[in-house]
Amino acid sequence: MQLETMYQEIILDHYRNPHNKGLRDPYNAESHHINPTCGDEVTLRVTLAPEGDALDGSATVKDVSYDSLGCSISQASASVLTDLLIGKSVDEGMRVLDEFTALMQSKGHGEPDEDVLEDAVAFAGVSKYPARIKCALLAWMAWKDATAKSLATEKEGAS
Amino acid sequence: MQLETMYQEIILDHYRNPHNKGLRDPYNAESHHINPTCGDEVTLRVTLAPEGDALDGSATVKDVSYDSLGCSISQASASVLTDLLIGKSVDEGMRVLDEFTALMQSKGHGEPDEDVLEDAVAFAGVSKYPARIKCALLAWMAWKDATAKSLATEKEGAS
Amino acid sequence: MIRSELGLLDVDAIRADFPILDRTVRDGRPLVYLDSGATSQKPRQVLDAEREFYERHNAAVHRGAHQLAEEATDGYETARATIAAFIGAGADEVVFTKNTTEAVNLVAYAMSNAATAGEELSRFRLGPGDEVVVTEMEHHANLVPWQELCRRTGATLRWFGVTDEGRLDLSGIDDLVNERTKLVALAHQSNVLGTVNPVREVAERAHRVGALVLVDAAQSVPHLPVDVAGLGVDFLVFSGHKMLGPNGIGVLWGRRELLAAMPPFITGGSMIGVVHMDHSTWADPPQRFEAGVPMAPQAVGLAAACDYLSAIGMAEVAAHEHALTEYALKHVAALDGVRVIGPAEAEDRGATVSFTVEGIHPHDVGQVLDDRGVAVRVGHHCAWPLHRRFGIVATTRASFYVYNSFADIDALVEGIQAAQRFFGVAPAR
Amino acid sequence: MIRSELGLLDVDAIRADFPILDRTVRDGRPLVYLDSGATSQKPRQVLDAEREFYERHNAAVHRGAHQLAEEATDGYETARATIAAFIGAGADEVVFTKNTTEAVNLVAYAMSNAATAGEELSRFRLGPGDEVVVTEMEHHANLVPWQELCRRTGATLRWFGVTDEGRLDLSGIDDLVNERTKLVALAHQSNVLGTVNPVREVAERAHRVGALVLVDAAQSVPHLPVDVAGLGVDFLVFSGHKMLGPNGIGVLWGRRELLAAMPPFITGGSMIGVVHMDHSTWADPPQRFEAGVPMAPQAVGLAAACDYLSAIGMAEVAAHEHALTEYALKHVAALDGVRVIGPAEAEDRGATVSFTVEGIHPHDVGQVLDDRGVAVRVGHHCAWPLHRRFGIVATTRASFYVYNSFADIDALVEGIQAAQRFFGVAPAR
Ligand SMILES: Cc1ncc(COP(=O)(O)O)c(C=O)c1O
Ligand SMILES: Cc1ncc(COP(=O)(O)O)c(C=O)c1O
Repeated sequence: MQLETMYQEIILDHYRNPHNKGLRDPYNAESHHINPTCGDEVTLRVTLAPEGDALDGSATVKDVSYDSLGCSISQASASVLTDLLIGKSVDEGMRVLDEFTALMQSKGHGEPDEDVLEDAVAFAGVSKYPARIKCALLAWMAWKDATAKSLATEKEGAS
Repeated sequence: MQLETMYQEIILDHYRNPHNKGLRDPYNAESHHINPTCGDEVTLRVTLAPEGDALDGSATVKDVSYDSLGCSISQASASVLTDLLIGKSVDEGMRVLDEFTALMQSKGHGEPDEDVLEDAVAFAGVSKYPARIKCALLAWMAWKDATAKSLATEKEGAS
Repeated sequence: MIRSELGLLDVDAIRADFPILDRTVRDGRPLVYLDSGATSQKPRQVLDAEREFYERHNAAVHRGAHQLAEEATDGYETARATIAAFIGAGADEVVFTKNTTEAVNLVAYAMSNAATAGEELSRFRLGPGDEVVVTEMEHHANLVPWQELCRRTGATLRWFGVTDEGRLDLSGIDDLVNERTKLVALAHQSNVLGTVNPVREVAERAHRVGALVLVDAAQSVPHLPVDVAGLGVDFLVFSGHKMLGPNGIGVLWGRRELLAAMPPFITGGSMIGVVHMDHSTWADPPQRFEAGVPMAPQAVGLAAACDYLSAIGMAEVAAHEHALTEYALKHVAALDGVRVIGPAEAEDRGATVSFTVEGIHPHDVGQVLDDRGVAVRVGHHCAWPLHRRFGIVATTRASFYVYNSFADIDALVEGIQAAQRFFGVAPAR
Repeated sequence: MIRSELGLLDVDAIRADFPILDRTVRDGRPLVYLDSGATSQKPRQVLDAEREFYERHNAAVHRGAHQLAEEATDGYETARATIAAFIGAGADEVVFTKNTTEAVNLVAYAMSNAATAGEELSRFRLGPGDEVVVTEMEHHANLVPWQELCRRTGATLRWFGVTDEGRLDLSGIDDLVNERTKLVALAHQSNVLGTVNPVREVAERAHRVGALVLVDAAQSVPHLPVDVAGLGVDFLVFSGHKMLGPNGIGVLWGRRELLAAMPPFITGGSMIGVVHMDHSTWADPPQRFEAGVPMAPQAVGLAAACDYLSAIGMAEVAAHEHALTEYALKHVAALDGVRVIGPAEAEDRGATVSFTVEGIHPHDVGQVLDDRGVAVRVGHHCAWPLHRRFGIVATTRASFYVYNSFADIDALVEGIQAAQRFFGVAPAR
């Protein structure tokens, strides 16, 4: 029985009791992502707080809220994402995203940095199941997208 | 060496000294056929002489002339065709055509009726080579076509 | 083929022909393959036929005058005749494509090509005011090409709904299929619900108003005796890989006079009459629709698959699957929290059972099953609108074939229960 | 791979991998296969890879969450990466089609689909006043689809001529490729003349006027080292079956940003973003262009073919064929009454030698050769306008590959002489 390598207790906990679920106002940008193979969806909102005058990579991720429909892996990963990213700067968040993406593509051979990924290290087992990687990444892609939109909107506004 | 089963002396003779080659006037109808795999062509003219008042299956094939570009098999078969069909009635000609077509589709197992096919029995060996059957049939299909056109034109004229 | 009790086939004898069914997955679990609706496994006989072609007769067909080319052409055309006979068709009515999807697109693109051509093709022409009718249970392969045809030509797409029981809702047929209808495209058997549609009835209505009818038989030709004449339709399409045959080959069957009148889709070598720099003419069907060097080895493999199925007997295949479906409907639907999407009875229904498990996402159900060696499909199965119709995002689907037995269904049932326990939604017993 | 003298490959070692080359034809004649330009033979390694996929990993790719589906998907995508690397491309730029012909049609139909779509696709749009440029030496597969695209859109087809030596006539290039030109499509290597075209030079001119460039590499990728970046083109197409791979698989390579912007061709499952009854959106490339269950086993087989060729080394393959071409040009062209159609020198020329024999129709030449076990192709080789250009209806074509030797060419030369004797046109010696 290998099930436990994928469904770590941490994952099942986040799945059963998701953090920060439910869309909140106000927000800078929203993005809606769908996994075309299974139809799972996430709508995710990002609120950024500028560090200095401009909204850039130094801005703080003030809030992330989401609504979603999907499997345990996609639900848990959205929940873990909010815990990890809220309070970090955008640049730091992108680093976490890169680390998480690398872990997901590691085919089970990744050595996750627990200092960076915290609870998200529990997803190491998922990387052995290629069909589930998209589930784990769904909310992360939506966060990347919404964050990019937030920064772009700000730029447009400024120009 | 099986070459001789295809290239019977009769075939090579007709190929080297084709009968009735060169287009002649007058004629009832002409048809142009092309073998799309090798580009070989034949243009063939038919002149019919009515037996009674109407031009129908009882009419006599008064003349067949043709011009052609092609391999030994297609050339020889056009030449043999003119020998066989000129002077016969259209109905008789169609019977010869049927017999010849059946021989070509016999995959080398046909038992040709020499009374009907005369020199055309020499093509029995060609039926073993599927890629060459179209060569042997090219002029015959053109004759069928031109004859049908001749009869149709006559009908139109009459109505 | 020897039969055991209950109208079932001798599954052990059949399984011996499928090397892959002997393998294990996930740390030594025997494979229980319940995903034949996606693609079937292939018997040795099919793989041998294809390999024999490559190792003895391989050449470009219809393009050479040497002995190998003759043998390859003969193999290819003999395969066409075998496959045609399998569906009661004439060999000259069978066009090879790479799969069902290409076959549907062939007809859809031929119709848009007709739209820019002369009067002689008016039968296939479509424009604003014209309508194409599909159903809400179509696989994307028999939906998206028609959406695109309508987009290109300005015609309107309409569709039959589906009842709560998972049957085609024919109540509005007289309104839906009317004088403006140019084509009706529908599945013979749904790849999600298992529903076998009353194709003949729909075709009769369509023909009464002068519309053409295309049937997606991707899920019926592998599982039921199908006779194109009896169905009374105009076009029928299916894939080799779902019927024990190789990947990369599919079939478009079309009525002789329609194929003869229809313009080509993919153009290139071997489908031409004459070619000049500034214009070309077309060969007769089926060649007109088979541009380029074809998949001759796959055609030979598919013919071997037809021979394999014919040796079992398609009526016997259908009876076997009927027994499996009854058994599965009984035991799967009986589980607490399990909802079968599709008809509850096995009549006019194929061996495909899709379901949801309360409180567990299909992906997670599938994962637990996979962990136990049971291979099913999860997701929308390329029938997204149908899932939306039932208010769900995805289902878990088990689909059966000649090599499946009651024991496989028992493994499925135990797996669903294991998933319920694992995710803590096991009903109290 | 061991080499013998003269820059040749160790043909005996290679031939041992090709079971079919051991067979005899026509009453026991050893087979001399000189028709690789039509389709190549397949080494054991390729057939084994394909069979291993079917017997161990077969499942529908990108559609399941069970272990077989994972393995099948992995096999398919690993094959894509191998094939991409073989032509110096990124894996996400490689789209699988059934053959070269479909790949050309894909681009041609995507361009007509763009013509009925919105402004964002203007780059691919074509209409009256626009021009598409091809050459007089194209295979029908790279000519007829463009004729049809022009017919559908109202654009104009123009073409490069061919010199008496069988080279592309570039003298009018500045007139021919101009601001109205939307696309230039040309063969990398002619399948009749053997000519290797100056693709880079043509592409530079095309890009200067903003036109796209598609290269038909069906005859170059199997025989020469091809690097898509080095060629400087936008699209490149080829077939698996001509490069030791299986039938039923071909490749469209396209520049990343072009594929990303291009609308789909064949629509259906697995190429979608979302699907509603009345509209759909598309997946990213390469999936956008691969509707339906793909030919995964054939992709795995083609990757094995790439591995086989890479193990020999494509530079070595090219050197081997160059030596064969020089030898063949020398000995065939030296025969009285024989006229080689195509460059007389082996520079910028592949291992395809087409010729006429005075007084004997190519069909008859081919028949005599076949009778001696020598398999060549006769006819217009799907390049009818090119034959017309040279005032001939057909040629006999010998084409060589890694398993051919000087001895095979000797057999060809003796066969031609035998034909001359048989038909009584043997020149007095
Ligand atoms: C130069 C060239 N282009 C295109 C093709 C078409 O390839 P396929 O028939 O595999 O689509 C061929 C071979 O037939 C060819 O030689
Ligand atoms: C009902 C139905 N139609 C069409 C298809 C498409 O078949 P393919 O992917 O082989 O083209 C499928 C299977 O995927 C199907 O189940």
